[in-house]
Amino acid sequence: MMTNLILVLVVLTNLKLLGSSRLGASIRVVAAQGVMLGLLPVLAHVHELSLHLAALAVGTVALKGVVFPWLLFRALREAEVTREVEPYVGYITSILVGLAALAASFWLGGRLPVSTVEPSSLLVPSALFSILAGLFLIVARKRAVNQVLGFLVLENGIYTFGVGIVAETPFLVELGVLLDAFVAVFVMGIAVYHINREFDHIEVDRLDRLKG
Amino acid sequence: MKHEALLWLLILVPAVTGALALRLRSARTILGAMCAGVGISVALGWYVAGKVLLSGPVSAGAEWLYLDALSAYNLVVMLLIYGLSSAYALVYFRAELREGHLTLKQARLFASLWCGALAAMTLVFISNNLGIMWVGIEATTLLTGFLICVHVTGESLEAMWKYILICSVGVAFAFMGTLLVGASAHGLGLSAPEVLLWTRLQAHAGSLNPACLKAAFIFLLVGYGTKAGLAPMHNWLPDAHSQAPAPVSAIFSGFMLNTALYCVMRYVPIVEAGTGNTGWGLRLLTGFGLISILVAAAFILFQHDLKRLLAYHSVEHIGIITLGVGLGGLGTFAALFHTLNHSLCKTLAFFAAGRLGQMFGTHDMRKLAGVMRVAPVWGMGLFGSLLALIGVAPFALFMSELQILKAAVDSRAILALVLFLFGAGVVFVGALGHAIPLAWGKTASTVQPARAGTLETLLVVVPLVFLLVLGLWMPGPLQTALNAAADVIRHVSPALAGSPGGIMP
Amino acid sequence: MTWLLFAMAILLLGAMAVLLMGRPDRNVSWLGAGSVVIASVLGCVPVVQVLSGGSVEAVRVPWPVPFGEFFLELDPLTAWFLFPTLLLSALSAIYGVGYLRVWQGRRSLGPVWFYYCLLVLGMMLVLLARNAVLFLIAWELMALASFFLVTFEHERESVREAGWIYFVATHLGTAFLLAFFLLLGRETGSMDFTVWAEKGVPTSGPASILFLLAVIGFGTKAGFMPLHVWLPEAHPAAPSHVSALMSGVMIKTGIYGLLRALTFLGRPPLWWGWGLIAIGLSSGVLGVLFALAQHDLKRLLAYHSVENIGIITLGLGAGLLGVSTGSPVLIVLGFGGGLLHVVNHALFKGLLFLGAGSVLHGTGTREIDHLGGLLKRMPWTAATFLIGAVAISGLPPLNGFVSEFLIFLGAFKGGVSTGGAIAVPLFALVAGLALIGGLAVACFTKAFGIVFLGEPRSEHVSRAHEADWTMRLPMLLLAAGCVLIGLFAPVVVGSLKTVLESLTTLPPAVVSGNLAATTSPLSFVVLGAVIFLALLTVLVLLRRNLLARRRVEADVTWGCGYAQPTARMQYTASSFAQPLTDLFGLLLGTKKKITPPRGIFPEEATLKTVTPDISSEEMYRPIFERVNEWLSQLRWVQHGKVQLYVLYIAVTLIVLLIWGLR
Amino acid sequence: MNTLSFIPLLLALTLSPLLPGVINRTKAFFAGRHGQPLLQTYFDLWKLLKKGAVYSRTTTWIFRAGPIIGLAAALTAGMLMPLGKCPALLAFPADFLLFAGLLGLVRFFTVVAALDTGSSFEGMGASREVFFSALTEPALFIALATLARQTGQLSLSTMFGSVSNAHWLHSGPVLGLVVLALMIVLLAENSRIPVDDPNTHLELTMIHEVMVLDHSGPDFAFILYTAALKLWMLGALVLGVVLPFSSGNPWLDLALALGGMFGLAVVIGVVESVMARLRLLFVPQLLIGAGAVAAVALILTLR
Repeated sequence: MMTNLILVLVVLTNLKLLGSSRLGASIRVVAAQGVMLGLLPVLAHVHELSLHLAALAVGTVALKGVVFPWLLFRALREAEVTREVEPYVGYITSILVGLAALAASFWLGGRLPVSTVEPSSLLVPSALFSILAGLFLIVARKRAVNQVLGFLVLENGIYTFGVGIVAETPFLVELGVLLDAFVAVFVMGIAVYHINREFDHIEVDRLDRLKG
Repeated sequence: MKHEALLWLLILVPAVTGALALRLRSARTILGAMCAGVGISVALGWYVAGKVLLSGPVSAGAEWLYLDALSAYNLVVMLLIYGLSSAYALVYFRAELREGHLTLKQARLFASLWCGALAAMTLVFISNNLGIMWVGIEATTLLTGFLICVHVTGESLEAMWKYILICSVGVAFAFMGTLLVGASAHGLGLSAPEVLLWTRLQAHAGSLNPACLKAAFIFLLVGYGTKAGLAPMHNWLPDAHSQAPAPVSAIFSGFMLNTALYCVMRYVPIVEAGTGNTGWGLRLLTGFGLISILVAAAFILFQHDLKRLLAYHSVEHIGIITLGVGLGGLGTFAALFHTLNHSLCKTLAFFAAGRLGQMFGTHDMRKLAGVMRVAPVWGMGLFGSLLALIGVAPFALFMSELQILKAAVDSRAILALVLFLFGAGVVFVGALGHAIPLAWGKTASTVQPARAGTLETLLVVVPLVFLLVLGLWMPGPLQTALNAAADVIRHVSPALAGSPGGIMP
Repeated sequence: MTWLLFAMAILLLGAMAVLLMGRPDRNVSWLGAGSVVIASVLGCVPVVQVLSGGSVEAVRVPWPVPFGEFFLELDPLTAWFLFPTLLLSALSAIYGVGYLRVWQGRRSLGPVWFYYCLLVLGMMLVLLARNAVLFLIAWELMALASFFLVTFEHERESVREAGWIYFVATHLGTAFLLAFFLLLGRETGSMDFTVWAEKGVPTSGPASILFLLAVIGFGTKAGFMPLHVWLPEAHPAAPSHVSALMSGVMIKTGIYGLLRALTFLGRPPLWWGWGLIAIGLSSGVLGVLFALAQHDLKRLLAYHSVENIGIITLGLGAGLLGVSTGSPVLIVLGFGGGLLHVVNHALFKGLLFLGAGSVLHGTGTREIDHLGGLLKRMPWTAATFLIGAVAISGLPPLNGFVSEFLIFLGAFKGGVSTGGAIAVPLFALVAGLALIGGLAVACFTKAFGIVFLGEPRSEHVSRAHEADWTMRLPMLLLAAGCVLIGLFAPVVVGSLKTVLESLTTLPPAVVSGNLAATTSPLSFVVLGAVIFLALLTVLVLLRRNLLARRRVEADVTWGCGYAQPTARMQYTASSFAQPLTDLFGLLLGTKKKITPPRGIFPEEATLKTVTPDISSEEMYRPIFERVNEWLSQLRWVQHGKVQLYVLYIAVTLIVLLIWGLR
Repeated sequence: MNTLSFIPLLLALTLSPLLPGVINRTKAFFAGRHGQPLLQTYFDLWKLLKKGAVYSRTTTWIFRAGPIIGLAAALTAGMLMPLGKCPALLAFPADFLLFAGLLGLVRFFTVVAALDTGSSFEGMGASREVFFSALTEPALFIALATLARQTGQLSLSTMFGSVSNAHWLHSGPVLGLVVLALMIVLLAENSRIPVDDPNTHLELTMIHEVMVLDHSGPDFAFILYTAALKLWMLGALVLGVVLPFSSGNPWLDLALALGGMFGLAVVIGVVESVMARLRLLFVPQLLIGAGAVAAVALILTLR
């Protein structure tokens, strides 16, 4: 029950991301999404709540809800930008695409016979949808920050899938994954910082000196 | 017990060296320490791998660490490349130190990341848990990211950004695939620590959920394929290779790509068995291989930047290796052989490209000409490796490609044969057209000839001789090793097991 | 066989030695040439043994390479090709000592001799190998070594270009051979020539595809007409002694390979013979026509190699027709003529290239129109070149006539008796060969006449000097060879017996019978030749007596009343060939640049003609350009926008997912 | 070989210089002149053999060797050519190949000797010589191939021996075409009208004559004799096809052949009188035409 609620919220947040041009807002949305997903495993296995699940939840919330936003906001401050410059795909169109992607992910989810721990017809589709939405953000936006966000959403999608399906994923693996996600964002943050200092802009589409 | 310790050491030694590097005071000592650390792990790794290749797999840490023929073989090659590249790094950076291009900070950064990357790659090879294997790959990506911009410039930053972003996305897919594999094992009653263990999965491969497995393999192939530089996911590769310092490029195309490809190979037997040995996954591999060869051919034809040219050669050869694995049977054997040949040859090429680039101050082949006269040793290295790369006999690459072709013909994959020959032909035409002026063209008067030291000469001669010898004579041990490694990929399914790939009866 | 192994070992050692020795170049040359000569002498022992009916045990050593085996065998066919190879290798090596002396000090000669030894080694291995992998390695070794020899003067842009064309051509040819061997391997489940020869390909199998693959693959090396583009580039670029070796024997490995391949492919359908004859005609006629249009001496000779390969192919084609119709006459005379022409061409083309080399060496130019009157300055070169020229024109009493006689005779014998399907191609062969002969005379009267006779056309000639003995000796020996084969034709043809027996499946009696039917007219030919020489001496004496007691004056050439004839007024190569090149202008596409004389007292008038190769202009260039365009379409893929890179990945993923889960 | 087979050679050696005389007389007759004596060629030869020689400083031994080699080759070729039904001294399968080869040798050395002088005129003549002969060669061979196919024989002597009325009756047109082709070959090879005009003295139009401008004395005698022999032999070639019938008596056949030979000379004379020399541009067409004619004949026999 709770799971489905969260999943629906995840879907909605994704659509919101597709529609919003203000980077600050997007970062907050992603943060919120992170927190919800952090809670997901706990809610998914309320009955056999174990230490490692709890730890995992805490870690996730801390990272996705606190650290990442902080990193990104710092990047924003460095670059003194607040909004996305005119993107490749307009916001209305983006949302429409998003809906199409949602449909697609439901279709795919249907074809994908995975038996979830906590049976929920929404789980796989919403996970896939997050992945697609993340990809879309990366492809359709120009600000580097937006691409980091897209990457995070993608991560979230996979994470959803992970906690929802393979409850028995070894703790070590989870930890490694979290760590990697963290480092990834960290690295990207630094990259954004460098890029901004080198080019005094963070518009990725202007990074096209290397071609051919 | 002894092996356990060794396996742990394999990761610890480079990690510690990396940490140590951050403490040291002078660039030279740092580089020295780095080489020492790498040297030790090479020795360790070869020892363990040798044991494995002679007397079967070893595992440690409740089976989380596992080394079988396939991983051992890859480990050996990887360490060989790493050793060579570290030695070369000395040569390369000594020149930069002379011109004061390398600050202490940069040296520390480089050394620590270099060792860290080694640790991460080793982790990939020795971990039995597919999740940890993935962690290793991701770690490699992130650590090497900074290696690209040891010298921070606009281009190097751009390259790094593309590299990080694209590879992260790709590798994220790979994780999705890993999860799906785990999901496909659902209901087999594997306990939490076991579910992602390769050995376990492989034991139950027959009874995994096919649909799930297919989806998983697609995610894995696209994901790891991105890291391995298979077209059309290869676009980050030329940028990263051309911007990174030569030793890093050497490692990149010398073995990081193969590491990612190794992960795919790991899944091949599971997927094949899971999908009823219909060759479903193999067809995918063949397709990607051919596309990569053709795309690379197109870009090699029109390339002007030497390092980008080499990068596209990597795409081509990764494609060839993938094709080989996809053809199965003898092809697998040949693909693994080709891995060794290509890595050796490509590292040599990048060594030469790096040094010559330092001498000429450019990698633009319209200016970089007549290297045979300017620097005979490195010139020979570059020309030789280029000839080898385009498949001129009697270099070893000709041999492995010949066997892959044979595999294609024997499995009646005539289309593959034709496309491969066409692609290779285009590559030959294009690359030779670049190589001849490179070797003998008219040199700008500003460039002054440079003598090559003993170490440099060794770095050129050793790989070349190695390639020549392997082209004319395959030692028995190598052959058994290759067969053992290949059997890991193909033994599961009779459909895969083609001709043994040994000496003709 | 031990002899041959010794020979190869010596070559290998020699190669290593010259590479390590470095300076002084003089000794390097002698070391390299010496090892080649010794190797050749050693190698000739078993060759002669086999050709005279003996046999030599094969060598089978396991070779730890997948599907490889170090399997060498010396059967008569191999021996027949090996003989000219060794001979010419040795002679060209001796020549090279003198020829390369110019570069001493300017350039380390070690590498040249290193690759020279490797080239000889490679050719020997190609001819001896009985295992596909070994053959391919040897084949590539040969290509690689010759590539480095062709690019010897790599300072020159044109040479680098030539090297590129050569290596690309030969490598693309190899690609077809790879397909050929691998397909054969699949059909028979072995990579062993002997197995292939025994099993052969079931006629149901892809025999015809294999035949085509072999023709293209080996034809590229041999220089069949549309595939010949590399010859006119590579031969002029290479040092002359190397050109001699490449044109004399290396391209014959292509013929050898084709013959070898035919022994694997079982009973040929009729159209194979037609195909070979068609190829032979086009190569022969077009080859000699293009040669006629050249005024670069070595380029001219290169095109003549194409022509002679054409003649050889005509022989093979006739033989093949014989095989498919079971007519021993055609088999024996066709293959026999072709094989004999292989040797003859090796002799006189080697000789001519060496001669051209001495001219280049002495005058520093290959441009025929800048030469003239060289006979006075280099009498030896001129005399030997003349012999070569007469021989290659297929005139009695020299060797060129003998092999063409065989082919002609075969065609006539076959054509007189058989039905149209066989007779038509055979008579086409006759007509074509006749035309080739006539044009060859035109071409070599031009080459010899303009280069060596008349008055010098430029100051290049004034520097000219006769080559030293290291360069003269090989030419003399080769010239002697041309004469001897001409005079001992029946013996030589008789020695084809063993070869033909091993090549074809005919019973010895049949072979020898048909050969006898050939040697008897040949003995008449020889008789004629002897009479001719006798008459010649008689007439010489007669003339001497007649002139002895009379006044013999020297004066200027009769200019039809014109008092001051100058050297510039002489006919040039271009003007000499002009009528023919005009007549066949459609095929040749000669480009003229003319500034006609103007006014009453014209200041200057010039004519410049270039004859680019038709197939490289009309065929390969377009193909390459098309492929270029087509592939360059792909380049937008790498436009530098990271978003789109990610898009590719996403699309790939989604498409595959939909495909995989559908 | 019986004594008889020496006869054709002897006749060729002795009577060949008579042919030009006959031709000239015929032309003179048509022109209404008295004309030069029949034996003019003999006189010329005799005179030249007695003369000294003048050589150009440009020339070398090639120039001196040319005529000798030419004559030697021509004489050897003479041994291969039968006369009518009377077989040649040397008769063996495909002897015509040697015959053609020897004529080629004559040509080769005439040409290089001409080039040796470095004179532009002789160069021009040489160029044309090789040009035309390259075109006549195929015609000659196709014609011979047709004959071989018709008679099933491979030696000139046997070919001519077996050409019979039957052949002419059975496949007259074929033989007719062959004769035509051979006739053109003869005219071209001996540089007669319509291909070349032996007694013009405008160098620019000449082919054979211009090549030998510089030769003098015995050399020139050799050349004249060679030319006469060539004419005789090619005449015999045509004759062999034209004369189908053989009376049993060889001597009669010989007489007949001789008559035929001089008849042929007369015909040539007539042709030269009634025709004009073709413009050089049209000569190739004529020669290729000859080849075509022969080819038609061949195709007719093959069908």
